[in-house]
Amino acid sequence: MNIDFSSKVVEMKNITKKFGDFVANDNINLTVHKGEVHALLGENGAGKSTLMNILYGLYQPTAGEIFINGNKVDITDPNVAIKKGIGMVHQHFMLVEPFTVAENIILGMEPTQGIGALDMKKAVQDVEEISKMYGLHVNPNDKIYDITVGMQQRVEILKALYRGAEILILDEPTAVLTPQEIKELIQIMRNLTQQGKTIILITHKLKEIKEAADFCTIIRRGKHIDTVEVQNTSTADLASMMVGREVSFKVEKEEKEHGELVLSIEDLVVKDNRNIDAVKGLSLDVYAGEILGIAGVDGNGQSEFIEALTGLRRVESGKIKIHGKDITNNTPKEIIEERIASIPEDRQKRGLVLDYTIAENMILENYNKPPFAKKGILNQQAIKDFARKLIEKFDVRPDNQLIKARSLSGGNQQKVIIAREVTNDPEILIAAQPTRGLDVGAIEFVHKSLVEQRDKNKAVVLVSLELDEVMNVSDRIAVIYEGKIVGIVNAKEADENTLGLMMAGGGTENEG
Amino acid sequence: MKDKGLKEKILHFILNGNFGFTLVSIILGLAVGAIILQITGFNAFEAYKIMIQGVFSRPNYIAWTIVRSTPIIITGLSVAFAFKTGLFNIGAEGQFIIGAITAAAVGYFVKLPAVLHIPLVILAAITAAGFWGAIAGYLKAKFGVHEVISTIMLNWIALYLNNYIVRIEGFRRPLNERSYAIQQSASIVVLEEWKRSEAGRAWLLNHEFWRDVFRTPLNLGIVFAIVLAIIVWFILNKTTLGYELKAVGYNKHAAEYGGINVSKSMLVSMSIAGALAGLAGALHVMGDSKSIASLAAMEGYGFDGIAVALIGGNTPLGVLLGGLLFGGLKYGGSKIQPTLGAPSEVISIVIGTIVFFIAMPKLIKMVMKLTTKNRGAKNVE
Amino acid sequence: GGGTTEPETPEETPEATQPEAEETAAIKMAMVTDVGGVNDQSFNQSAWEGHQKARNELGVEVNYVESNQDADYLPNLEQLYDAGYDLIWGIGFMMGDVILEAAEQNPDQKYAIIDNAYGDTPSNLVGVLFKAEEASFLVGYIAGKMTETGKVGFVGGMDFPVIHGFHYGFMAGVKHANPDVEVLVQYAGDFNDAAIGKAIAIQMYQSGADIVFHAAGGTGDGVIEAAREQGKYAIGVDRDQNDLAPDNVITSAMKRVDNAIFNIAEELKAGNFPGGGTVVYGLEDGGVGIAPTSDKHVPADILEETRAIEQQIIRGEIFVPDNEADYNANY
Amino acid sequence: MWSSLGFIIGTTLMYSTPLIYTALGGVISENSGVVNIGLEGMMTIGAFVGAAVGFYTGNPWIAFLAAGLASGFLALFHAIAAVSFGADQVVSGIAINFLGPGIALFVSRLFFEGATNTKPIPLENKMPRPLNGLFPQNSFFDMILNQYATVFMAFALVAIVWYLLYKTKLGLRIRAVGEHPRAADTLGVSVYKIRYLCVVLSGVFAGFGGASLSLAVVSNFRPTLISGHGFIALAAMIFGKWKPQGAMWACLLFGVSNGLVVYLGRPGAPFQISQQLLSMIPYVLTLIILTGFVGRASAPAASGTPYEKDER
Ligand SMILES: Nc1ncnc2c1ncn2[C@@H]1O[C@H](COP(=O)(O)OP(=O)(O)OP(=O)(O)O)[C@@H](O)[C@H]1O
Ligand SMILES: Nc1ncnc2c1ncn2[C@@H]1O[C@H](COP(=O)(O)OP(=O)(O)OP(=O)(O)O)[C@@H](O)[C@H]1O
Ligand SMILES: [Mg+2]
Ligand SMILES: [Mg+2]
Repeated sequence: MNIDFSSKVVEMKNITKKFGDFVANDNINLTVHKGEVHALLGENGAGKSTLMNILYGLYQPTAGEIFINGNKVDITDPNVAIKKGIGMVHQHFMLVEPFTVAENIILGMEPTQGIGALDMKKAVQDVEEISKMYGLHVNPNDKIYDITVGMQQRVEILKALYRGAEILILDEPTAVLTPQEIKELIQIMRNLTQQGKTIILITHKLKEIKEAADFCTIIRRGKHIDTVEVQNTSTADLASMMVGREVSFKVEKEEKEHGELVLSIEDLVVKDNRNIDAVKGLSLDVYAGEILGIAGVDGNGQSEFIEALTGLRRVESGKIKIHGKDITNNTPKEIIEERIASIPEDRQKRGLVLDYTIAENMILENYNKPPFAKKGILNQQAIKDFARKLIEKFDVRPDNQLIKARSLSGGNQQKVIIAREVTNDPEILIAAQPTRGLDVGAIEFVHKSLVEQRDKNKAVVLVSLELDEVMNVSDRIAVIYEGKIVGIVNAKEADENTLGLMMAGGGTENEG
Repeated sequence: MKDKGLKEKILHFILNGNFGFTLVSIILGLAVGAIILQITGFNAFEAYKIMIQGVFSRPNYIAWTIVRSTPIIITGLSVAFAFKTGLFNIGAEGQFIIGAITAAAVGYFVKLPAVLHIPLVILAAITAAGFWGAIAGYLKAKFGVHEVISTIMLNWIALYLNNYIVRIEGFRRPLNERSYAIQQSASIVVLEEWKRSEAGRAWLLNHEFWRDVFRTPLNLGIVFAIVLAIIVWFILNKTTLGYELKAVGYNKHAAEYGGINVSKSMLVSMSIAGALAGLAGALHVMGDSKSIASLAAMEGYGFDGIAVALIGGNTPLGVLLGGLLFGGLKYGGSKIQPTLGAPSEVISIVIGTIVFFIAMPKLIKMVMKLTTKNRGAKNVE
Repeated sequence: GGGTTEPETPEETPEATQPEAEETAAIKMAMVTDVGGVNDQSFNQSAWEGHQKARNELGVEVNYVESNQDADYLPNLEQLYDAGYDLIWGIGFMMGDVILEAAEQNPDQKYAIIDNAYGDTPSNLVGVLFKAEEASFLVGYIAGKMTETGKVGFVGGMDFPVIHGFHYGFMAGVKHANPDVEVLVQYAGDFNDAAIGKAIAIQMYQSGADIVFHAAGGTGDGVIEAAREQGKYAIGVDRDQNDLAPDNVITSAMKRVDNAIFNIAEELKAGNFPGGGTVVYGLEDGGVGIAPTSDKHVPADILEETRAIEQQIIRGEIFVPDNEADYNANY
Repeated sequence: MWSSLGFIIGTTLMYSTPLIYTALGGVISENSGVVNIGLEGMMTIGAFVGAAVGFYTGNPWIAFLAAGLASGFLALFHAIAAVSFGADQVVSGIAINFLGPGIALFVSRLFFEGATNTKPIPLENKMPRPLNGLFPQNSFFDMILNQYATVFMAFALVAIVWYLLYKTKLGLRIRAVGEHPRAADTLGVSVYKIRYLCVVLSGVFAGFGGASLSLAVVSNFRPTLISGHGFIALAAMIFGKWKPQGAMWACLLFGVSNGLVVYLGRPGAPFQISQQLLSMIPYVLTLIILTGFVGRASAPAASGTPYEKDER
């Protein structure tokens, strides 16, 4: 370890932050030493991001003091934080999509020549230099929308380092990464601490904390619960401190033989937004009563595949059949009629009309069917009753069907979608990244819902970038690589290493 | 105590509802107008007195205000409807013109009894203007053409089309730049024939109130406007169509995912918006102008409709009230020039200021908080 | 805007004096402008100048209301009716319908309209027409005489009958001066687009025209601008437009709306309101004419000839067409 | 042949110039994330102030600058609403469109004896024509190049705005603020300052656009001088995909079709089309070209959304 216990780089004392009447941070203390990786653990909405936004100057604390390297500081805005050597990688990336990597990194501290002319040559050189120095390889001239999420994260880290950050805050950095990328990130963090940097890491993933962090501060409902040394604390202890009760990690499911062939996909070819083939001859069979997990590194055609399957994207060639019936290039409506339900990967973009109420969102696919509508006239009462029932059944909070989906937390938004999709009683349920950004409690719920569907003899397709999730939940695992299924294995026989290899393109072509 | 609770509730409604913001905006707008008048040497108090009297003091003034408000209420509904479904209809101006052309033509060339003629004229006008609106919807859905550009272009095309059609021989009145007037059977002016008849004149001579009212082309347009407001409200809030259109407006990706045909929705939405604005034009012809004229410039019914929609917070009831306010300001405002010599442009400034403040609920909220706080402090003392 | 002083008005009436004396029973007169507004530097403004002259010289109480839309006309007329004026003017033929309607509804109220005539005029209404073609003929004659290139131009605002009077009167005047002169004619389709007026005029000058006459409102601003830029000649319309380009506007075909209004105010005061018919103003009564500033640019001999022609027209010795058919039949 | 071409090019330049200034205003405002529907109103103020100051001072440059300042001042109100108070930018822009003409006409009445038309500026006090007299009058090059200074400056401004947006530090920040204001904010770039600057600049440019009509195309202001030009410029900005050079091409397209209208309607043209139908050409042409437009235009991602720090 590189920790220098004699130097407290960050001390946050008695931080309280109120949003109106709501107390997001309630008298929190945090001490971080030079060279350590300090994890912040807590459920969704516990107040972790808020605390870090205060440290970075985005929010002002209602009460409390902050010391950096022993000096009391008043961090009025990010500029001050940057000057004090604090860098932050936000939960939602702060990258300008149409800009290049280099442009994003230098923004706000641009090298110039003459009066305000950008010196892009120097910018590129600088970026190349620091990227070499920290082993974070990027291509400075790539546009952000052309690079993978993992790459984007590197850009975020480089942004902080370019500003000379000594203290690096990473807010849920692994939520969107592949296992390989997570490994790389952990390695990067080690490199950084070796060079004397200090890292504050926010995450829900206990495994990562165990792997990467030295200390862990647990926050629950805005309150500081404890700060522990990670080595001496078990995952189960961390989990129960976080949620305040015991949680189970294993997905409970019974052995089950799958039923008849429901969905078959032959030689599917689909183009992406840039008109390049993203799915390149994908073939796959899915049976009733099974969860088929699709594992793969982000950007291997998963999104395009799902969109084609749900009618949102044109199929160039190949066939999609349900019970032998060809539904290739049917409209989304027709596909919904075939009782294919899907939990979209981007819940705010596809899954919800954020300005509609919970009730209105609950009927998104059935608004024109009885009992919700008759002859084009909506039946408000039926809609309300239906929504109230689902809210109760799926424990959506707050339990008011008339509030807008926009004001729900991410986890509750996801519950609304799942409630809607599952209640449609689908033949096939396609779940894309259904637990992204959720806390363990919520994840547990989602997984249970998927297994329930399988047990009702439905076909479930689970697409996830989290290998753990795929391995835990699925019955069979198909690995997608460069727009093709490169291998299918039974989940029981699968091991992380072989799957990881296949996901990286080193797979065998044998069918499982 | 109870009383206070109620008071607080009302205060809460005014402070937090859009209604309160709008009210404050209107007051601020009028205040700015007053300041400008006062600075430039006119008696603002007098000016507003004239305006208010000019709108309310006689039955025919009220009738005029209604007549002048009718078209902009309906174009306001058109704009508000499009707004609600995520589209910005700058094209109400052109759709109004198309509706007016069609109404003038069908009203003049077709000869039918009124019970058939009026519906036919209306149907023709909303079809034509709906089609005109649909062009923008189609271009957006099919080619991704921003509706702001396409409707601006279509406005001008409609204007020149109007001037072309007015001049067609057989339609144009000889030696004039107007079309022939529509047949009496297509008129929606209330009791038009009767009030011109001997008997009507005789009766009206003895009934001053009604004589006053019937001097104006008071027409059924306002009834249509109210019914349309209800229909728009109903479509938006009570029907699956409204559900679809609003879903597309709020989030077309989610709508598409939910099985809604996004392209079709845009088309439908723009058609309805177009039909509404076209109906405004038709009713204007049937109830007021009776014919169309060559246009040297845009008349502004569509642009005023945008302001009305915004003042009305894009809600049907709001648009109704906003249209009456706007119509009243314009009609009453035209009276300050002859009596006071004050430039009537001050009305544009007042309207602009109202809209400007309506854009800033945040500022209004701050202002209101400040004033209520002060009042609260005073109460304590 | 043009000043309110009109020193060289031809028909200064001798008895028009001491407004204070008549204060007891002042006559009231007001007008409704068309959408151009009272300061349009055109006939609305001229009409208002007529009112002002009536105020100054006859002690008439005057006022105006401006219209912004077609639909404003009727309520504006009503507003003046309510305010109790002896005579209400509608300025411009676009008001033809509504003023007739108002006159029928209010038989006790006197109305008058500029630029419009009716087949059957109610006795409380008078239509006032101008023989714009006569003034246009004169400026056409001047153009025909003064052109050095043998080409002149006419720019119309919109293709209207009212504009046709200017158009064919001008053409006839040019031909009368010199049958070999070619007249380029183009309509702008717009009364407000100065840029298009300028472009059209430039095109005419480029193709050899050296004098361009316009009857195009705001579009005409562009025509005069083109003349300034190109150092060529332009002819103004409605009022004396020499102030817009003193070196280039050689003359203007004036429509003396002010005189007409003043005349009718006089008659009204004298109790001779000419209701129930149409009054036509032409060269004879100073209702139309060429601009007083014409002598700045037009050589004295040509101006002399023009005066002679003016007399010929008044005497009916020269026929002046105001539409295509009449023009084709006679020229 | 040559003279026809020269005429069309010359007319195109005359017609496009006011639109180019104004469209550039739209470009700069929208690139910073603020929609500006108020261009029409800003242009009107510019046209009036240009003509009025030109008349009273006799100096076109002072007049031109004054027009920019006056419009910039009006734009400041849009900025206050849109930037500081999180206003709905469309609404506030519409307000500007009522305020601009209202104020212009009101003030005009105060300064021009109750008239809404200003008095004309003598030719020698108008914008200069730098190349005047260099070529024989109405020769090909004269028709193309003998233009007012405003024309040349418009094209220079296209280059300047392009350079500013894509080659400077400020431009990078402007675009960042327009695309992802929060990202810019977290890097210490002041979203508010940049947006204020851009909105006010857009007013200044729109004011130049108006003044380039009232100080060069003609030499006076009248209420109908700006009749839809601002909206056409807005359309051109969208058509040009929010880029300065794109907006310029769109304005030129509009100008050339207006040139064609005049050219095709000339006396002695081989075919006679109704003037009303001819007048539609620019608008119809724009629509047709838009449909054949490959690749959909996309606005700066944050355009139209107010930026609010979580607390204020
Ligand atoms: N800007 C805001 N104003 C008011 N309330 C907010 C705001 N942002 C979030 N909230 C409230 O905070 C709650 C949690 O929001 P948040 O987005 O932080 O969820 P979260 O804790 O990240 O949940 P998840 O992990 O499920 O996404 C929501 O119920 C919402 O009502
Ligand atoms: N801007 C805001 N306005 C009002 N409430 C807020 C705001 N931001 C956060 N909150 C509240 O503060 C709580 C803590 O939010 P925060 O984003 O810090 O949670 P978190 O621990 O980061 O959650 P997650 O793990 O989901 O990211 C939320 O539940 C929400 O209710
Ligand atoms: Mg969250
Ligand atoms: Mg968080």
